[in-house]
Amino acid sequence: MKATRRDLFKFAAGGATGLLLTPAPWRLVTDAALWSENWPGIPKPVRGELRTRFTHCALCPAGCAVKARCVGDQPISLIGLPGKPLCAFGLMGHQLPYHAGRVRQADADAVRAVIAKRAANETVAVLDLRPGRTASWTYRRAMAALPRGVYLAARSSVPAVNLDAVKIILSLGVPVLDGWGTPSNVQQARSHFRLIQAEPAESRTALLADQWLKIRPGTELELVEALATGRGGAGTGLNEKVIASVANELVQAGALFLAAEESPSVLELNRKLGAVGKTIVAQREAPVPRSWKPAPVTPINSVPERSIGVLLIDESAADSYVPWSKLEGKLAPDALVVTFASSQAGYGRQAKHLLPTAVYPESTGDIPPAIDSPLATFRLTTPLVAPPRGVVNPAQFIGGLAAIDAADALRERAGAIHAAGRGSVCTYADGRSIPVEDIQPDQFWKALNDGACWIDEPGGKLLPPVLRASTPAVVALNWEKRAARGPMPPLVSKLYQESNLRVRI
Amino acid sequence: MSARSYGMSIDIDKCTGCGACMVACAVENNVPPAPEGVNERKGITWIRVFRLDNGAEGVDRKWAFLPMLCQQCGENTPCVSVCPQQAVQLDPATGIVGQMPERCLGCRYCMAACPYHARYFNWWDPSWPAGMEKTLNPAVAPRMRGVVEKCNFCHGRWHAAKARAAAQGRRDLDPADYVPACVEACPTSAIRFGDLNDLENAPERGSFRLLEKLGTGPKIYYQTQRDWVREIAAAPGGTERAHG
Amino acid sequence: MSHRGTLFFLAGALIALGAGWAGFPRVIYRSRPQPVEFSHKVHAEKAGMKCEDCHEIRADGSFAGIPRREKCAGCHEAAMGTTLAEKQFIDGYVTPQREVQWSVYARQPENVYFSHASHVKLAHLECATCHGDHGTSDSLRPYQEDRISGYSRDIWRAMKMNDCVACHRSHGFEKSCLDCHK
Amino acid sequence: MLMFGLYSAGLCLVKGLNQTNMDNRFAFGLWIFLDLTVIALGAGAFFTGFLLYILKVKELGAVINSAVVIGLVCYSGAVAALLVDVGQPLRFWFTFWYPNVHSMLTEVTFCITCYLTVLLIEYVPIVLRNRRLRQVPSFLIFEFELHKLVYVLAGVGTFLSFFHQGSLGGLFGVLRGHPFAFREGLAVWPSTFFLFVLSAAAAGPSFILLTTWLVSKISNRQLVRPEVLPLLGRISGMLMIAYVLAKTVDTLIWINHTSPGAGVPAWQYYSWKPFGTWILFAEIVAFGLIPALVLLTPRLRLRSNWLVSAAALTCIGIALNRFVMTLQTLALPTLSFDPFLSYFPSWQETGTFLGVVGFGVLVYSFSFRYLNLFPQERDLEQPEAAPVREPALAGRY
Repeated sequence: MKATRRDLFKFAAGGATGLLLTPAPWRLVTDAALWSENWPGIPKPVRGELRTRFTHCALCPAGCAVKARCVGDQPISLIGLPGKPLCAFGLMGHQLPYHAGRVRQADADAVRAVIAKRAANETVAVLDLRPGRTASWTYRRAMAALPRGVYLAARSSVPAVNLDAVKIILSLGVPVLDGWGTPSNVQQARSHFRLIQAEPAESRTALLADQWLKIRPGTELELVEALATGRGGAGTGLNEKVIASVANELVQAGALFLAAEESPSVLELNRKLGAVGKTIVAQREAPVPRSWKPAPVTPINSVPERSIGVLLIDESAADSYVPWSKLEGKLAPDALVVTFASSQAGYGRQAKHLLPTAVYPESTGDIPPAIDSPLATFRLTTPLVAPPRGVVNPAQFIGGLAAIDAADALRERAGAIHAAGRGSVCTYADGRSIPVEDIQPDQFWKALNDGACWIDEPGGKLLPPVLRASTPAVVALNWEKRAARGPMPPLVSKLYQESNLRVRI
Repeated sequence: MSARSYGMSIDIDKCTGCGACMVACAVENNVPPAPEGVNERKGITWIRVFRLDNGAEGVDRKWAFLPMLCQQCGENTPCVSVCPQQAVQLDPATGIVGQMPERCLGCRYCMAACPYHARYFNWWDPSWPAGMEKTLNPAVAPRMRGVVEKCNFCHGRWHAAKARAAAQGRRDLDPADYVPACVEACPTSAIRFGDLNDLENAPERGSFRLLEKLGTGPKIYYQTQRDWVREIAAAPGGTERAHG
Repeated sequence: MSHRGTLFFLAGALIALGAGWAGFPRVIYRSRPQPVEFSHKVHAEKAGMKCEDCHEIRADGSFAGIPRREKCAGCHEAAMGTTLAEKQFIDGYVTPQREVQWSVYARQPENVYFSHASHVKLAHLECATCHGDHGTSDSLRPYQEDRISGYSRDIWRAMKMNDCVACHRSHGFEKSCLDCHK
Repeated sequence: MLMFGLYSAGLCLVKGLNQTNMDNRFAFGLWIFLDLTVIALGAGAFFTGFLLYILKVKELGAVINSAVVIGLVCYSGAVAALLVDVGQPLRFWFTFWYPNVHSMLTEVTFCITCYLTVLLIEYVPIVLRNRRLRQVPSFLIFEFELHKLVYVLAGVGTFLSFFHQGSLGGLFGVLRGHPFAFREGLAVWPSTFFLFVLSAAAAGPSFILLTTWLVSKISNRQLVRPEVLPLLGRISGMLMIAYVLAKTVDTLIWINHTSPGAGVPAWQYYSWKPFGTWILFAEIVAFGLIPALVLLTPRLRLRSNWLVSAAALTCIGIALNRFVMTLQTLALPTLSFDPFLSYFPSWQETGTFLGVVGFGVLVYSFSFRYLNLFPQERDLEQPEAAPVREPALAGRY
């Protein structure tokens, strides 16, 4: 006999009923829901033992102490020390290595060969965007060793500001409260200085300043002239009364500091108002080995036009930059420009070769004393994660050009500091501060690597800085400008994109 | 273990709008960076700093920054009662309003219910740049697409603190054991956190709460010496002053 | 006619029942053997070790879980016994310094926060309370994973949320989801 | 249209809801608004059933089948849209497994699912009247049995839909966080609960009236006896007037008491363009009172164009009310420093909904073609039905 269609229906019906009495359908429904908990694309955080490690933040010259919470060896979050907090960007530092726009590969050897060939009979110049590091010394030694080496620093003179003495600050567009100096210092000093911000844009510093002079773009220097001479200033868009009152305030204030991008007239006014030597003092550097023979710091303006054959730019740590227009003229027609950077955003556009560098917190190096620290300091950035293969260490690369082995430069300098026997070393793990003469050189070195800071002893009077008034306008990088010029940690989207908190200026 | 009622007191005058709290929060709680072209309306920021101004022009113009997070409403909490499947809970032991992503249906009714817009929906699959998932915090589970999430006072830290205490044989937590990421990160310590039942954490005189009149009993208290700030912050219903 | 109908109906029902009860569990779970043969029994009895000797709770209250290679190598740097399993382990992992890729039977979902510390140190639970006789088993059974949800079958045996809730409830510890979820 | 709908819905399901223009402020968008509207309009099904079977208003037998189909179409459509709307459709059953009894949404989900099944069962006899199926004896018996049930069903259906229509209103009435929507409760439900029931009941008949009229125009056949439509109109009118009164009272209480109690003077809501007070006026008077009066005036009611336009106004009025409750509620800022936002649906959203509409039209027109939606039609001995032209019907919503 043959099954009719109706029988099939019945069969199916029976099947359905039967199936309902088994776990299968219910389990499938449950599993589908569970699957939605970890369907593809949801990462699983790595579990492991939590450890704490210390280093210094290399994102800006403040070089804040960093306490890293790590799973195994991988940092998962950064935090400052008690009373010495990190800024928003420092808190994201550990994500910088994973920035999407990062350059990873380049044929360093080929570039080295080319440079070596040209270095024989052409002028080689190094542009250092964060002077005062041990790496900077390596550059200067290398340039001294090369037949025609020139060492250019973004800032020809690095003055320090004695915030304790400051009573009033007139800032010409300098992000005093947002990426300038050491956050904790500025925070503490803020209570006893008055801040007048002259800036066209509605920056955070402008918002938080005691007074905001909303001047027309590019009229900073006109304002300075007006303040100095008591005449003019109409171009700034401010009325005379305001300018006069500000000028008056500046004169009245016992100790003031005029923050601005380097320019002759600003320095002049600073001298005139008596800031120099009182609040603007000479930056002190940590001792260096006597054997190091550095090339002098050449102001960019005094470099002859079209003279540079090979220009090497170290962008790996940049606090400020020289506008390309200022550099272009100095280059020989067929000049070779090589930049050391982690992304194309900076000089990468103009350079012929871009050699990828490690980024914080992969990089090993030291941070020069912050602009608001009149005392010499020595702080290492010890890498928290291993840099990817194929990155170049600029100091060792450039040192290599002059047959200088810079691999141990940091340790040599630490040795020199220890030999000088001044100052003390503060270790972060236990918060203790030990005079240098009380510990052995290798202990000193170990302490520095495990997270410690060497600070010179306060003694000695603050010397007035050596100021050269002949450098081009160097642009200080506030966080907005940094975001535009270099890679930023992916999570800055929270600040710039997913909220109205910060706006790119 | 005594029942606690965790809350915050935020000094608006101390806030400099640096955004450290927002970043620290995202790092701690595995909030992914924004996908392409996301704006502030679809982004996820458990704590968000708003910029207020007094609406005046020229020299009289004044600004203030106001950190905004889940207000952890303690009385007839709007989001708890509306959730159709108990994915939102007011924990009686801690007073924390919890959100259970693995239970959430994604109906977004709770978001409509929240007067503070402190709840965020995962419009996208969570995604981090290649390699960055190594930096995720193991104490917090990444959320999947299509669910709602919000501030829970860094509950992962609460768990960790409990475990640490348990390892030492303690059932109860000391105040120092448990501090949310934003509080820890705030450079000016404008945000203070603690058990509102403890006297030292009792809100100061003159502190106010946002939209108090709604009767939702928020546990985030704000202080300011500036009258115009208080006036704006405390006033409900958008005023013409509000700018996008 | 109607007879035949019922016949067909029953046939369908029976087949479905069979498939659902017998066939389905085989299909839904993916089964894989553990990389190394390991006997808790031997370690517990011969070596007289206790659970916490290898599965320790760290000072910060987190649970170390399955010991890493170094820990095993502490004793098994060289062969202690004559078993093939040990030899394979030493040759395969200790000498070449490879980590063993164990599959964790009791691995809870990512959104669960389970503190061994509070259950062992405060509530004084025996390991066996949740892990059963695992500590005295002589061999490791193959690890079974749900093909769809990707979770271990053992969670479904003894460590479902309901099991946790039941116990918490009976001790009056049931406060909120966030007690155990993250 | 259906294809396009499926495509957009697919996008939303596969790529996630980032395909929509909804955001953290506009957690609800086009879909919820239209779901509410559609369900309100679908209410005709339960209310006609209620009148016919419980109150024994025999004349309505003429449209009951059509009403049921419309109800089915509206509800199934709404549910489909909802499944796309939620972020995790796979977890829909959590609501039944771990229900939160305090949530209006739970109530809605339960009632709607149950009522959908009821509608399906009510739909079966209509299907069974199909001539070809009638040849199967066992189906005939089944249908007969079912017929005894129909009163029960009507009762249950009425009960269920009464509740979820209400809960839908409750959805927003309970939003303490939005003083604009928040209403004090009678018993456990906010006033909007009852307002929604009433308005839905009022709009339902009007919508049936509209569709019947539309279908008869398109298929140019007389489907029901001439007195049926005015009757529907009258019912709708009476309910509408009741609704308008209730709504007015509620609004007054809200303006003078509820809203100020929450710290917001009511005028503030209407200080945001484009939502001026005109919207309140339109909702209550232009699209509430006026049509109600028209429907209640016998002379006007008997003129088909007056009747129809009044019915149309009623439906629009209800839609407007739902729009205000959903979207305006979310658009209005609650904190003083957050902005007034506006929202426009993305094509995926619109597409998905058009798909739902298309599905509805399809089901309805097929039922019309093959099933006997209007029993009186045959008594009015009309020629055999001509196949309905799809697009012509498409403009129904």
